[in-house]
Amino acid sequence: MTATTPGGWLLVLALTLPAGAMLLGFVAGGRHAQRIALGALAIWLAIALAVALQVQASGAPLAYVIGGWQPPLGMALRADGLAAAMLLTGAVVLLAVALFGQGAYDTPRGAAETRAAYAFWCFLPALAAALAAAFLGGDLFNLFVALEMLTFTALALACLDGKPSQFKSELRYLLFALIGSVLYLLGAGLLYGAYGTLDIALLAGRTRADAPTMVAGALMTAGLIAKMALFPLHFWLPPAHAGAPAAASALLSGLVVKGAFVLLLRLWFWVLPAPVVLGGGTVLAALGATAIVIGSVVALRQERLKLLVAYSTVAQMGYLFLMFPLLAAADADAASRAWLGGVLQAVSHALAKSAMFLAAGLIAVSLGHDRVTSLGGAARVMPITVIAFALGGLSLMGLPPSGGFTAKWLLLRASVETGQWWWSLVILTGGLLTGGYVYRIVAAALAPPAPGCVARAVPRPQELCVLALAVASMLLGVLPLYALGLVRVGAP
Amino acid sequence: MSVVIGIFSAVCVLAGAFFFLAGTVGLIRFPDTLSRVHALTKADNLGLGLIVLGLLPLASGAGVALKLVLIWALVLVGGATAAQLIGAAAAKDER
Amino acid sequence: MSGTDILALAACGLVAIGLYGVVAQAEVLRKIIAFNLLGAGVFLLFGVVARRGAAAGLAADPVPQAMVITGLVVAFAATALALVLTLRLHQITGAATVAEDPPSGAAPDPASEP
Amino acid sequence: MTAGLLFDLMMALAVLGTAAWTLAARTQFAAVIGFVATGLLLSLVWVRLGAVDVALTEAAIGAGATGVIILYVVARLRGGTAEISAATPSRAQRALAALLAVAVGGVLALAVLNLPDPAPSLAEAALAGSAPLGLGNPVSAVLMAHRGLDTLLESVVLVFAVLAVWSMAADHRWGGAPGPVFRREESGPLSLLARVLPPVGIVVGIYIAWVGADAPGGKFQGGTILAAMWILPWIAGLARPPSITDWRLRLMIAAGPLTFLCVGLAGFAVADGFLSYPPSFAKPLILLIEAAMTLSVAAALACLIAGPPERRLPPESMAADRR
Repeated sequence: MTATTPGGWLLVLALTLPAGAMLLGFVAGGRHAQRIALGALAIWLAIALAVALQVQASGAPLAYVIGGWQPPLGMALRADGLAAAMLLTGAVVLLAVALFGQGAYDTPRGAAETRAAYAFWCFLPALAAALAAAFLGGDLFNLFVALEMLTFTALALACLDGKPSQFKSELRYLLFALIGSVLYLLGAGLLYGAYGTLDIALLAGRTRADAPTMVAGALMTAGLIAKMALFPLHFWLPPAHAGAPAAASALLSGLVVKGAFVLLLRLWFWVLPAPVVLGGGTVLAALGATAIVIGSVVALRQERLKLLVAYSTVAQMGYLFLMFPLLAAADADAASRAWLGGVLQAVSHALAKSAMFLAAGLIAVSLGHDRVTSLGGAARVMPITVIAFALGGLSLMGLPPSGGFTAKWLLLRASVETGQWWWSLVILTGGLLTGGYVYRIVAAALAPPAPGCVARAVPRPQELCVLALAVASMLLGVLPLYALGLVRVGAP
Repeated sequence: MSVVIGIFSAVCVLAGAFFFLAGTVGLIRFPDTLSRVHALTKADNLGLGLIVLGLLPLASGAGVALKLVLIWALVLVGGATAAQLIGAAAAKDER
Repeated sequence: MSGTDILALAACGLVAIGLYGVVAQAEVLRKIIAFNLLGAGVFLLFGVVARRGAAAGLAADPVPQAMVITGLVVAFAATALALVLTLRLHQITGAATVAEDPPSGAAPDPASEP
Repeated sequence: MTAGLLFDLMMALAVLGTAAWTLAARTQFAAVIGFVATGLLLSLVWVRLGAVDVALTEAAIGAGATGVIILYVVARLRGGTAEISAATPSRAQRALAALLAVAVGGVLALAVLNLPDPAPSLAEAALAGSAPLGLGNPVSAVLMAHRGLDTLLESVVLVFAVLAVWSMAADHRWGGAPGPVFRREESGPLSLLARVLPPVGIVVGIYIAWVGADAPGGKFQGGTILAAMWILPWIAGLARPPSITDWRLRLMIAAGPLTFLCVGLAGFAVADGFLSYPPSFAKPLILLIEAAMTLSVAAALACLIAGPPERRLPPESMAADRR
């Protein structure tokens, strides 16, 4: 029995406000769309903050029963610590990217509406609505619709430039994403056939380890990891993310892949029965470990800055899967640490990676190219951007005092405590390799400019947006521990 | 009375089904586009007409009967137009 | 074996056929058609689930039916999007597949972007 | 009983046969025909499954509208044989794909045949839940009330899709009307159909949307017919579609979800909260949403079928150019 909690209406607002803003912007167009999007995203951040505070204060998940129709017939929105933390992360990144995007997608007063600007300002609130639906949704079919909202938005943002070279990798991405959604839906159908409901809270603890449930779990997992680009289904991601315009890459790598991640957590730790989680978690973690090593090594060898950052996403997503076998362990303390570490990794990667993609975009604009070997002089023209890139890199490496450090430290500790020490080797190796490719970029950017290199200055407000994201990913590491307790509210 | 209606309906629907079958055989067996379209539209329009005719006495009211006739009319208009367009395209290809 | 079971097996067969087509065919357009066959199989499975849940005088459980109607519309929108992208790709580059380009074109040049 | 079983077996074999033929078809055109045939057979299967609402939607959207857009793209793709044969997977790869497909299908069959008996069902709850809303069709009640959030988000997804399709346009064509330019045909069968059919078709479309409250039908099925009636005069060159920057077209596309959203939020003030309807006003409010949604589904589907603008300039400036 789900009951609407005090403050549950905030969840409705978190979903309807960006959706309504998108629709209004769609109708009004041009300059209005831009103002509506900026206003809505600012309010959305306030709502996300209110949700997080409410969850933190009450120590229990928020819930809202839609239309008063109880599940299983009706549906509920729910916000536990995971949802609240991801919602807040999404709001911060989206607002920063929106402010950043004012540089490239501004529609001055009196100017005619242009294609790229209109699409950008409509799809920012659209992405906010899609993320809210994915994080707050309490029904597996409703989450399918949320996944498709994410797919459409991501695709349109990636094609924003209208560059012919981009269409092929985006089409490949779309095919992957659509097949992933369909496999997910297939599993959801089986679950409905077996249990007569798709409400996550009702399914929790009720599922049996029988054939329909196992097959449904396998199909849904396959679909979701295709969307998350887990090794060996990763090869669509780097060209699709690297080829998109910087603002879009930041959103794709930072946020869109996290939508599928939250669904995967819901599936594994709420819906599937414990024996399946115990066995399957190790397989997922092994794939994740492979992704960490291969993604980092390939990133190390990239010649183009944006492709390097995109391969780094493949590697960093791998860390998220290390929590699966640790959470299933018997040691409750260690499992709780793994949960916190995994979710923190998702949050800190979202902040750091979006900062790094935006920084890479600014560097490419300034130098007119993004070849790793000739970044010389970048640090002189735009020190703030290079610092932001380096700070993001520190978080990816897992050096203190960054959010990435806390996340990786918690995962490391949990892996030793549960006796699965081999994962800690992977974490350390990944950190070293990450250090390698981040150092490569920063060293190249600090080098003196090559003769004949003309670097343009970039707008200061854009640089500050990037820095804000990078600093946020650092601040995560110095947050007092009770603030991190948010993530533990309603944890499995 | 109801027996007569039942026999009438069954005969009409069976005859309609036969025309559909004939039209489909024509679609598969005839050599070129024009004669295929010819076989298909003629036979199917007549077949559907017979089926509708057979179902009319069984309709529960005037509204349902009207809908049945409307379905036949719409298929007739759509089929005729499509046949014309396909025929024109085929003739253009031959030239 | 009941009629619903037979249709359930048809749904599984349709999923298998669609999956094969999506993986093994080269042209994007055929992949999109196969994706739709795959989707049809998935929806049919929902239909079987709905039929099995027939109760209270209803021929089928209305909840999975409503899900299929929603799903069909979403699948149509996805197909339209994929087709537009296919057409634009073809108009600009002449390509009809999403196979990897030769190495020269593999690394898109992001230099020209804002 | 055995006759029904035999019929189901035949339908299953026919569906699988046309689907396999679709994959094996030599030309893309033939593949589309195979796909549409599969879809039409499937809508018969849906009737067998007792889901007439879905059968209508499958015929209108799954087979009909989807078939039309695929066909429309097939007609415009040319050549690329060398590239296709280079990209075609090798025999070993195809064998592997077949193995994967058979494995997934087999495992799926195992799962489906092991679903619990008696099956869990929400039929009773849905039936009980649709009576207070005054809706005789429980599928409509589930769509509009119990799972209203799905339908709301889905209508928003349609707007996303239209915008995404438009945003694939070339920059200099922004502001044009959706789709390519069709030559005006003064006479001929298409032109005649485009003049004769819409009045009847519009009535049929509205009827199907209207009847959805109590019988099979509804906004998606009716909206698809309306979209077809709108597109027909475009294709015949008899009517010009509006420019994509025209706010009236945009409002038409967004009206459904906006109305749904407003009624949903009004529930906070006049009923039990978001997406709940006041008991005495439930049916009129649902009909209001359905009406707006029918309009929006029709406009969105028409725009999705037409595709991004391919005319150089909007109609007004084209006329100005000529002068």
